[in-house]
Amino acid sequence: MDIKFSGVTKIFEPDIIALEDIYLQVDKGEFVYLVGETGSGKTTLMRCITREVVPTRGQISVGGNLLRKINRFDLALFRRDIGVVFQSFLLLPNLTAFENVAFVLEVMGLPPKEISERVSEVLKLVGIWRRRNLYPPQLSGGEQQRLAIARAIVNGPSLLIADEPTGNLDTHTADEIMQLILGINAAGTTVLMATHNQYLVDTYRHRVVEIHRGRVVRDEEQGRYELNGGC
Amino acid sequence: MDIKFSGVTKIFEPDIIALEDIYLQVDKGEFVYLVGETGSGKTTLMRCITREVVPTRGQISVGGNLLRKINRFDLALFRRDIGVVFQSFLLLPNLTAFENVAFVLEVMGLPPKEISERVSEVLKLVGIWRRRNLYPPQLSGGEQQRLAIARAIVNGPSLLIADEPTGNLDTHTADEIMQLILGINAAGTTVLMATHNQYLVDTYRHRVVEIHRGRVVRDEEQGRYELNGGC
Amino acid sequence: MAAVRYACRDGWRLIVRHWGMSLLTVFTAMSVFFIIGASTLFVLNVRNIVSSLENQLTIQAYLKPKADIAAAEKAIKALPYVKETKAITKDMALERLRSRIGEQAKAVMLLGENPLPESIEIKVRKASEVAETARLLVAVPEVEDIVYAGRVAEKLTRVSGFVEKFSIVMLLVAIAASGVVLFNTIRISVYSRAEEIGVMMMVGATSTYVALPFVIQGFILGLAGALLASVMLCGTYYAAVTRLKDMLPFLPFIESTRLTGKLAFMLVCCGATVSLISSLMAVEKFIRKASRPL
Amino acid sequence: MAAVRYACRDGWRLIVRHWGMSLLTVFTAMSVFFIIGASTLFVLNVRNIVSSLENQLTIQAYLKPKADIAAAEKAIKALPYVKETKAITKDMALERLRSRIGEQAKAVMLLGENPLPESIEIKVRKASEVAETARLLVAVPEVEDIVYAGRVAEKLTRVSGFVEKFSIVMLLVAIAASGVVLFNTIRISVYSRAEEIGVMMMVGATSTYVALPFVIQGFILGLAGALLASVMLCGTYYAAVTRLKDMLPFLPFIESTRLTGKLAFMLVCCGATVSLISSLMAVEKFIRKASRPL
Ligand SMILES: Nc1ncnc2c1ncn2[C@@H]1O[C@H](COP(=O)(O)OP(=O)(O)OP(=O)(O)O)[C@@H](O)[C@H]1O
Ligand SMILES: Nc1ncnc2c1ncn2[C@@H]1O[C@H](COP(=O)(O)OP(=O)(O)OP(=O)(O)O)[C@@H](O)[C@H]1O
Ligand SMILES: [Mg+2]
Ligand SMILES: [Mg+2]
Repeated sequence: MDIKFSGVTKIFEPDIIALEDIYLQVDKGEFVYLVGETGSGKTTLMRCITREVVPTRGQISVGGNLLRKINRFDLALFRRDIGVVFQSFLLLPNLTAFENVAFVLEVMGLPPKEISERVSEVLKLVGIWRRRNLYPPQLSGGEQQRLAIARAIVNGPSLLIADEPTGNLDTHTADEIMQLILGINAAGTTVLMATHNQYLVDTYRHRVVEIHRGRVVRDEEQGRYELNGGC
Repeated sequence: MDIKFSGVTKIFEPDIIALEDIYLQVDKGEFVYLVGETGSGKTTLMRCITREVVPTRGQISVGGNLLRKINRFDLALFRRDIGVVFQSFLLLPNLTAFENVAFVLEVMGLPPKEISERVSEVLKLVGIWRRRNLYPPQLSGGEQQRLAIARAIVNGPSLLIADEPTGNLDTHTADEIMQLILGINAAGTTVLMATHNQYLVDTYRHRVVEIHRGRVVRDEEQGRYELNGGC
Repeated sequence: MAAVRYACRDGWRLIVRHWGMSLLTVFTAMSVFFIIGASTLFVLNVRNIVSSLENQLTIQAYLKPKADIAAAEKAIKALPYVKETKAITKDMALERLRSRIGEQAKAVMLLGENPLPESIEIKVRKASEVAETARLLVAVPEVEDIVYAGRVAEKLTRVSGFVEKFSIVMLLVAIAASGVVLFNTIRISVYSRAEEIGVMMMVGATSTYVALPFVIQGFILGLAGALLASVMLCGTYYAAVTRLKDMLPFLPFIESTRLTGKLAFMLVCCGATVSLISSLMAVEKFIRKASRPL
Repeated sequence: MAAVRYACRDGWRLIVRHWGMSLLTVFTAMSVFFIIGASTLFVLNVRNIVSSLENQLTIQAYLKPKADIAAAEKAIKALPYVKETKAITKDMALERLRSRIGEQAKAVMLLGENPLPESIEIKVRKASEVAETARLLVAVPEVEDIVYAGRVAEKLTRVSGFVEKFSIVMLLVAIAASGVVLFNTIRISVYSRAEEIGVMMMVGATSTYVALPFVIQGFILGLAGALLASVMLCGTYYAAVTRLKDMLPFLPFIESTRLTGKLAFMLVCCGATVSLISSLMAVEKFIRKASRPL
């Protein structure tokens, strides 16, 4: 899915300008790093795409649909086609790891057998198959993060939004997960990844969009991590 | 405060061995990095120190007190002398940033004026003074993390436990926060910091304790980050 | 289809996982429905007793000397409201007087001929009909005078009427309270999961899919409460009636199983409806809140 | 000191932040306390009416011919249970007979001399004392015969006794329900903050410090409910009594402001106690859960 921001501004009441006049075009199948110092607006930008946040001004279209025009029911269907790794994971604490991932497929009405197969596969892929019967609060930080990633990719989304997906992972596991995401991207999924992980950005070079105080201040192909801010 | 683990084993029901036969001695005023792959047991070790988790076997003494022997009321007093940055922040969502930090001092019964002064100071120190009136869910990931750090250090604890305190920070801010923690350590506070941040560990060299599958597999002064696992 | 299956599973899971809270909810619903049921039975019994007391309302019509008692009875029977009549001859009247004033009634006999008049006892259906019937009786040629225990009977029925009205007010208050309590309970139960609802909708669940388990949870709890209340009510009612019948054999308590069966059925239906509606209302608010973007 | 100040602030904040839930809780508490108050008033009134009906219980003692009526009255007055006596002369008796059987009583007069006996009307305090008093009266030498409306009066008082008992049962059920409902509400309200409680204790708050705001919250809500219920109850009660007095002037309703004042006071105390206890119980469980290490 392609993403297009035209003049998007988001002001949180009363006067916090989280995004300011953002123009951004991400093509289908692209891989984009979103970097920027903390509080610069990366998460807010991503939440605009899932319509968790509606812009104060400007328009966003995703996969050709104007987000402003989408109705409540279609929004649910739309979200099924996007995988999101939330910065704070947002797992369901009353479901086991397995059930958390299965939930996404149950919502889509898949038959139990298929659900079980696909969930098992993806849990093994991210390496928490052994922990499948624990509840999120019983998992370590890194395990929760990997569970969140598993949930985001289980239904083969056309767009993957990953907000700081390696913040709780050791360097080795982070590398593995990065390979996984790159693989998904190679298979055609558009990926938007916000990260503070300098090593990953500098190692797996892709397009880098830098946000500074709510504005896009840098947008380069095969970019590096360094944060220049406004300069 | 000094910490002493003697033969600590923690088995989560039914058969997850999170910690196995840990012997560890941390002296007063020391700075210790806790490293290890995700799920190795770093958080569990820290939760033993705050008595959030009681070991299945073995003994822990902190500041000369055997944790097993401490009663409910003394535990509250004991915890006031420890600052903890939780991996998942554990902020109070119904209190503003300011109130979250002030809560720690209110619990101790400090006069409002002193509370207000000390909270203001520490919020400026971690750089979220401008966001003091927002509620945690309105803060960005990095801002929440800095708020958690502010809360941990506001009452000048004798022991600071920081679980992955830079996971949501950009490299520059992470560096600033690291300086802050080092400053606190220099002033005499014992610091135990679990981290996956290779850059920090390798730059600010201190004692490194590596955990692998619940066991201490490395313990060196001025260590580096690299994870060798059992080898 | 699959969605409904998952919803049932999740609804059941919500109940089991928070069994303490579930038990309390069921108990609360049970108390409220029990109060409703008990009030209803009380009202029905009061009504029954009142109507049986009303059955005992009689008017005494004294006939003119030498009047044809049979003809008079026939004329009176033809009047509206009159339910039953009973002719009382001179001898019967004397007998009654004797039982009322004791042996001194013999004095009356000294007259040689019995001076007491013949009379007809008339039963009507309702206290409100007594006065009207009396007016009509005056017009009957054979009747010389009428006497009826108007005041006492009216007093009695009015007391009962007051009790009945009061009970109906209590019943209405109980029903209103039941709705509020269930709504409240279910809403707070959803409340503690407001965040989860948000997460579910973020990963593509439709509002219906999210709401269904909560609605099913509320429905099951309310239904269970109503069922338990019905069982308890039938049990205690029969026990109470059996004892009361011994104590107050002259009071006509309702004993029909048809009635209690109907009441139990009504309670269960009422429980199902109230819990369904309150669950829906309770969860709807949070769905709307969770799906509102920032 | 400071802790109490903070607790009050936080308790109040809990209420304000979740005002919708707070309103519902207050409303629930109000309904329950209203039912309790209404049941109490109902019982008190029934009791009052019963005792006034019992006041009307009379025994008729017919005296022997030529007996000294004054001496008889004095002897009877000396008996236990007797509350009031009234001497009825021959003339008064005839007057009564006339009003009872109409003009035909004139026939009795044909005798020349009034054949009716003198009698004394005796009032006792309670229905249960009637039979015993009658037994004692037989022993009085001047008394020839006694007549009393035993059955009817007993019937009446027994119906009232039944109503009273039933209402007391309802009252007990309502009190139990109130405790459960408040406990439930407050517990679920704490429930949604179980995690917060854990966090607070992790940063060094004592259990008391954590519990206090919740207890204050519950206390304020319960108290508010009880206060509102008291106000509503007094209002509706006076309105109802004013109307009922018109309708049923012969029934002695309780109108004393002292009584309703006392009842309101009791309700508020009850509300405070119940809410305090249930808040404590509700929060205590979560404190224990939160402070239990893994
Ligand atoms: N609901 C909200 N109400 C008010 N302010 C908000 C809200 N959400 C975000 N903000 C503010 O908007 C700014 C941007 O937040 P955002 O979460 O997008 O930052 P970020 O780039 O993701 O930072 P990080 O790297 O720390 O996650 C922050 O300063 C934050 O405080
Ligand atoms: N309450 C619990 N019940 C069961 N298993 C648990 C519980 N808490 C932790 N574990 C398990 O114990 C192991 C160690 O967890 P811990 O959180 O200590 O890891 P960690 O070193 O902090 O990892 P990370 O770097 O990902 O935070 C994990 O595999 C986790 O699943
Ligand atoms: Mg962010
Ligand atoms: Mg951890």
